[in-house]
Amino acid sequence: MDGLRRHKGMFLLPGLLTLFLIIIFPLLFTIRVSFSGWNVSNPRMDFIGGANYTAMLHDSRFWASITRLILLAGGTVLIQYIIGFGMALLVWREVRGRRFWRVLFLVPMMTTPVVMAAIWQTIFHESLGPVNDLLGMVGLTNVPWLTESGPALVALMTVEVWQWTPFMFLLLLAGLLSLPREPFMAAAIDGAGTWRTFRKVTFPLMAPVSVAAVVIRLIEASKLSDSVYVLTSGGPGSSTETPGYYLYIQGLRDQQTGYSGAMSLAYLVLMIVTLTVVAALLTRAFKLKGAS
Amino acid sequence: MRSRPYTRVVAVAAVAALTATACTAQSEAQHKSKQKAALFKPGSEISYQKYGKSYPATKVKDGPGPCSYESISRKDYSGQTLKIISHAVPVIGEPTQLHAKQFEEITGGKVEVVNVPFGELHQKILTPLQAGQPAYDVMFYPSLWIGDMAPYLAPVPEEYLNTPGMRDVTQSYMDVATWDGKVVQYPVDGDRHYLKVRTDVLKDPKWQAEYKRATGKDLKVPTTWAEYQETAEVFSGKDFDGDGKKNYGSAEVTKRDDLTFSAFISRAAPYVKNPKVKGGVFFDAETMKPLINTPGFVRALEDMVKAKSTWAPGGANFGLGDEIFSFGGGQTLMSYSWDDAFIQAQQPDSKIRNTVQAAPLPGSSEVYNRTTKAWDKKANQAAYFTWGWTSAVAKASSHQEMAFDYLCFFGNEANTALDLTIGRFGVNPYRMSHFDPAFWEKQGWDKDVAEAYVKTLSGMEENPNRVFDLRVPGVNQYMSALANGVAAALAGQESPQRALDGVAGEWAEITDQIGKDKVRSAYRNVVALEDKS
Amino acid sequence: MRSRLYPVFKYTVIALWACFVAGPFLWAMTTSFKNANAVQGGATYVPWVQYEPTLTGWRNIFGGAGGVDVIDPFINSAVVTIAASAISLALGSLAAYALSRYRFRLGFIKNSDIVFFFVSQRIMPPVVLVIPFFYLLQWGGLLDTVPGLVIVTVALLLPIAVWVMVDFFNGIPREIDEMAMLDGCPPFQTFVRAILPNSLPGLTVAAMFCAVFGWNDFFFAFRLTFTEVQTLPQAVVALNSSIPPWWTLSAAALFGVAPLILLALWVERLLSKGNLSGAVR
Amino acid sequence: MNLNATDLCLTVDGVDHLRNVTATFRPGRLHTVIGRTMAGKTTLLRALAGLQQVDSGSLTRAGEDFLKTPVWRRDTAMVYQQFINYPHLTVFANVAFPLKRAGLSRDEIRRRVRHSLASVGLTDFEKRRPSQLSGGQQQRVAMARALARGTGILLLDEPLANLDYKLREQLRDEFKALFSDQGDTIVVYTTTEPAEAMMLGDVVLVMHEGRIVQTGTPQEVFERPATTTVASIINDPPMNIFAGRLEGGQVTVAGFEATHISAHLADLPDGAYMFGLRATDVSLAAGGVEGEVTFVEISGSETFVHVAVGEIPFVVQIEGIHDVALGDLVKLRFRPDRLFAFDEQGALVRTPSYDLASVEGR
Repeated sequence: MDGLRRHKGMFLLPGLLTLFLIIIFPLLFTIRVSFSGWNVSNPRMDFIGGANYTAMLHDSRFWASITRLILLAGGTVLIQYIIGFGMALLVWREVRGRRFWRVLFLVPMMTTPVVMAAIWQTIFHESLGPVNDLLGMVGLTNVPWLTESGPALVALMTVEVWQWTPFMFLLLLAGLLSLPREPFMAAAIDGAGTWRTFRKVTFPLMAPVSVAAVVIRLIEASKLSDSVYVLTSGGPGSSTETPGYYLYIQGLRDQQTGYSGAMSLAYLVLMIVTLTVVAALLTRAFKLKGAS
Repeated sequence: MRSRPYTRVVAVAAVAALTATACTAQSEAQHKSKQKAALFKPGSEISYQKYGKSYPATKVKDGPGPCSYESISRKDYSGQTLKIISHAVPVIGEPTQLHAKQFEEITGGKVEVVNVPFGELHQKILTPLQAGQPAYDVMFYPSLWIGDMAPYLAPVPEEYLNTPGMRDVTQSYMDVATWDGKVVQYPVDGDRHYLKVRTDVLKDPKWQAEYKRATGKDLKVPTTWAEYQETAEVFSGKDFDGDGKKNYGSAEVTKRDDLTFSAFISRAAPYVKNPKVKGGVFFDAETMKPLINTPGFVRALEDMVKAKSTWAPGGANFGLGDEIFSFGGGQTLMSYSWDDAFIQAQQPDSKIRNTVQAAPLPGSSEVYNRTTKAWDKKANQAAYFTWGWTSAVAKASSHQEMAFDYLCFFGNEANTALDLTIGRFGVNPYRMSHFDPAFWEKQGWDKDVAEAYVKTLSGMEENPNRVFDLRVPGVNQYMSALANGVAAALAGQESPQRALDGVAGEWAEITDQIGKDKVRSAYRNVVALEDKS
Repeated sequence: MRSRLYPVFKYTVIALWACFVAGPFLWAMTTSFKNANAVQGGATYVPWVQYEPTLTGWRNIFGGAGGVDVIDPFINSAVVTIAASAISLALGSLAAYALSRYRFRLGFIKNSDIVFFFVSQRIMPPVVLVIPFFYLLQWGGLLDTVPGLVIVTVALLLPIAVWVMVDFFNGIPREIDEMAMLDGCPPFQTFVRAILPNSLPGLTVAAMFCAVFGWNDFFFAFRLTFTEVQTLPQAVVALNSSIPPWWTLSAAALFGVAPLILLALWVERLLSKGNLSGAVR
Repeated sequence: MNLNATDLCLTVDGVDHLRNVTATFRPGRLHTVIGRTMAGKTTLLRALAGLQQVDSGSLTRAGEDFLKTPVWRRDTAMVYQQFINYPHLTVFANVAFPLKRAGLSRDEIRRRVRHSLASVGLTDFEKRRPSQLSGGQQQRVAMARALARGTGILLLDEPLANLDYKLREQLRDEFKALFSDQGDTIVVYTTTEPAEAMMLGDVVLVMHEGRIVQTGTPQEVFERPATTTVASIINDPPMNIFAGRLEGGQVTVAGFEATHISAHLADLPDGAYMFGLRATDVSLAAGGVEGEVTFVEISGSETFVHVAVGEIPFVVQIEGIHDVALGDLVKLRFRPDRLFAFDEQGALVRTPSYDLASVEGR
């Protein structure tokens, strides 16, 4: 196809340029604004040098939120992957009501995160919600879901797992359904059991899908903020703040545009580097697993 | 869905920008009303019933004056569109929509309303104003934002200031609406924090005896925060309403990014507002040194941390709505915040109707004196005029007549009378005529409940020791910093003193960032109101 | 090999997960028929038995005075989602096709870097973009308009479309392109006549992701519109007041989810027919 | 309207795919390109089609610079090894696809498609999708599509390689008939199978490591393989090649002492040579050179016995099925009159006089 150089631009450029044009202004704007003292009462593009960046280095809330995000995103994505893969395997073959389960398991990802978070807030409501009520019925005490940092993190992760496991489920189920049959027959002839078949055949074959699904989920999970916003407002104290939510507080609610610009850029660079490294590591890890 | 000719939009934007800078050009760009026949006879009976079953059957008489149904229905606004931003439904958002619908019906104009959650309202209003984008004609927002909004607001014209309804607004709420000597906000709501208690428990001999046993004191409505704490502790964890579920002592707004800062100021007011000391509560109005970490505020925060033990499950993450559900649903003995919870508890279908009582916020047995740096050992009471909802018209609006007519219609005597009775509307007494127990009795309130309510509210108007919100530019930043500090202390991450020291540091930074003189001149206006008495 | 308990185990796990997935919907369903009193008394589940159901919540979302009208926002959401998804799919599949079939090299930039450029747009926290977008759209006079919102939404969806379609096109043998060209199709016709018709499963998955992310975008729609273009999530969030009417909120949430459940049905059908093979890799 | 390739060169990542390929393809002729896997056959076809750019060289047709002609205007049809059809179209639409692009009338399209499908025996399959057909049927659809257009150039890239043996033979026979109808079309057909190349080709081009090493009629190539490489490529099983010496009309093969006398080699000068002997010209006998059986293949009615004589591997093709076991010691008998002689560089020096009938009979 190398003979068609003249045409390749025709395909790529409309999309690339569109995205570039839409994105370039915000990016330049953010870079420029990060060197300004633009805030709510002084919305001007003045120049204050690197003051915002210096302030950011000393902003322990920001750095704490990044550490927290790594745990939250890593943890939820791992849980989503395990459950998503498990469910995909269970409804992959030979199960009654297969179509019903599949549709049901897809639905949460179709819902609006902010809206569902509001519903979850009522579910975790410590005195009026059903979770504590049901726990009470089986004789357990009230859990301070949204008022203590441990349970609040669990609540957040629950919401994230609920919302996005279907995404994993979809990608992994589609992956499973497109697997060739031959290796399974071979494994069956070899007399491999369920677990061995999974470990030696299914899992290695699913490695590419798995890497893609995990990476894309990590990207999305890194923006985690809607559910924080609605459920805990980052509380108690600042113990459930994520960078996304902290940026929102600084940049939009308090309109510290300049400062949030600096943080955004730092965050963006950090995320791109982290995710690239993670993606590379995952690819290698899965390849090794697949080869063994 | 309409697609606009963009050139026109740009042109309109340019015109708007011009009008914003050159006020002389303003009158030419303004759209005016035409006259038509009235749709109402003077003094007609007004009721919301036709808008649905969720409205009470109450009927009131249309009042006189230019804002009445009768007068407004003479105006013809057909072909004009008014754009309004308001708070989320129902608090203030629902009356905004309801009156918009009525206004459309009687003037033929079109009114578009968007409703926005509290946390988003500030930037959603301010961003277009700052960008010179004529997004909204009318804005409903918390009155304490006046410092940020004032530069973009159209002063209320003389003819609206002279309506009977406006003249009846209490002095405090006119003060709150005034900036640099001009009335720039249109009062539609009067707000203050006060105490709510369950009288069925307080008057129950069994509980009185129990309280006596526990504390050796008589059970009564607490008048100091120390008593409040004592009472709350005794009743927390007991099933005082006999429904088989545990009850708790106190419900407070504690969710960090909700309205926690107001709850905290309520608790601090009697400790920090010394009638003998003038010149500012939050700052020293001369030096602009933050006072937020002075012993009075620290004491209040210590109280609040102590109070945690008396909160219902989840009480440390209560937004205003949770507080209202908790008290209004009968879960807690006491609560303090805006009228909403009280009115909610007094709704016709409420389980605790007429078993609640309003009382002034608790006071203190001593008050800090920042000039002598010592506690003055004397009982102190301070009225905290917490921010309430207000409304304003954008200077850049080209529909100012329609906008002010809408607001004057919104707040006409008939509408206000009906709105006051609907708890979820969040419209609370702000005119002298609202302080009439007879009106509330007509709504089915018991006489003593109505009287205590009116006395509590009007008493605040008479209290000379008053605290107002920090109505300066950047108020959200200050309050956000304060809420962070309070939340950190409540979560046990920091001691109250350390937390407030941190807040003081942030406040100083914020002041520097915004400009000391700008903040000072704004804060002096607030201090003038407080010290006037 | 498999123990007799395996089916019991299997259906137990499936049922447990199903309960978890369906729980919030069931809760929202029952809450949507409550009123303030039914909510304030603590958690209840069964109408008539535990509380007296009312239709207030549902009435409120269909023009009842105590709520917000969801019909106009629904239409707005649909228009923006469909337009933005269509544009993203068109531009995205063109670009993805180029990245799958041709080799690009510009200095150190290779195909994989261009793909990464697209995907990396999803790493950007929305907060970074929204303020500049405000000024960008203001400059173009596009604030509070459908085209403005569509442009912004395209920026969100295009990366997804490219990501899904690159993988999908990689799974279609190049020989099909070559054959089409030999059969007399210039490159663009080749794409339209030979490749696109074979990409329906991929397009479906991409369309689904676009629709889901477009339909559920609250952040940008909220901040870049004033009154004219209210989308459904905005309408629902407008109910998140300081006194949240749980019942109306629940009804609105269920209403907003409904059209996307149809989408889930459609996707499942494609899945069952095995048409998604190679759609996601 | 010849298609002339001159000095086509292509190197990708340090590997030479085409090295100075020069060839003339003539209308109405069927050119078979034979070579081992990776010899550059497919690359050559793709270069002719325009699907592969070359580094240097020229390609012209009727004075036109073909390298500058885009693929879609090259008037070329191609059939792939992997049964490529449009998966989304029915058999009918598949065949009609290029015709529609060419702008033919609907009636004409229908006529041609029907004709073409009939010629490959798929008349009743019009409405099926390719995925509902067997491999052989799918390849017939691809053939029908390529033929229906009546292009000036028809390229077939090992079209039978992925089919089973039976089908391959059947289709090969059908192709012979189909191609004979093609009038002025230039047909280029690549294969690894000598029999296919011999049977179908008007012209045989032998490729090795990116080069065309010999061009000629099947008979020429078969009888006079220019090099040892060609000799091994165009014979199946490959010709046995071994080094030896010729002294006074006597052949001495290194590794084992054996002396043969062969008349047709008698006048060659003495020296070191490479010798070639087809597998059919070696047989198992009671006496002769002894070797050890390393491998036995039974193919249809023939048996291939691989025998190692010292270090030298031999393949022996014998009629019928023979019971030879691995590790058996057998004795080989060579037919000295069938020896090919090549010089030490592998270039052909002398061929045996061959009876052509025995070639075609295979």
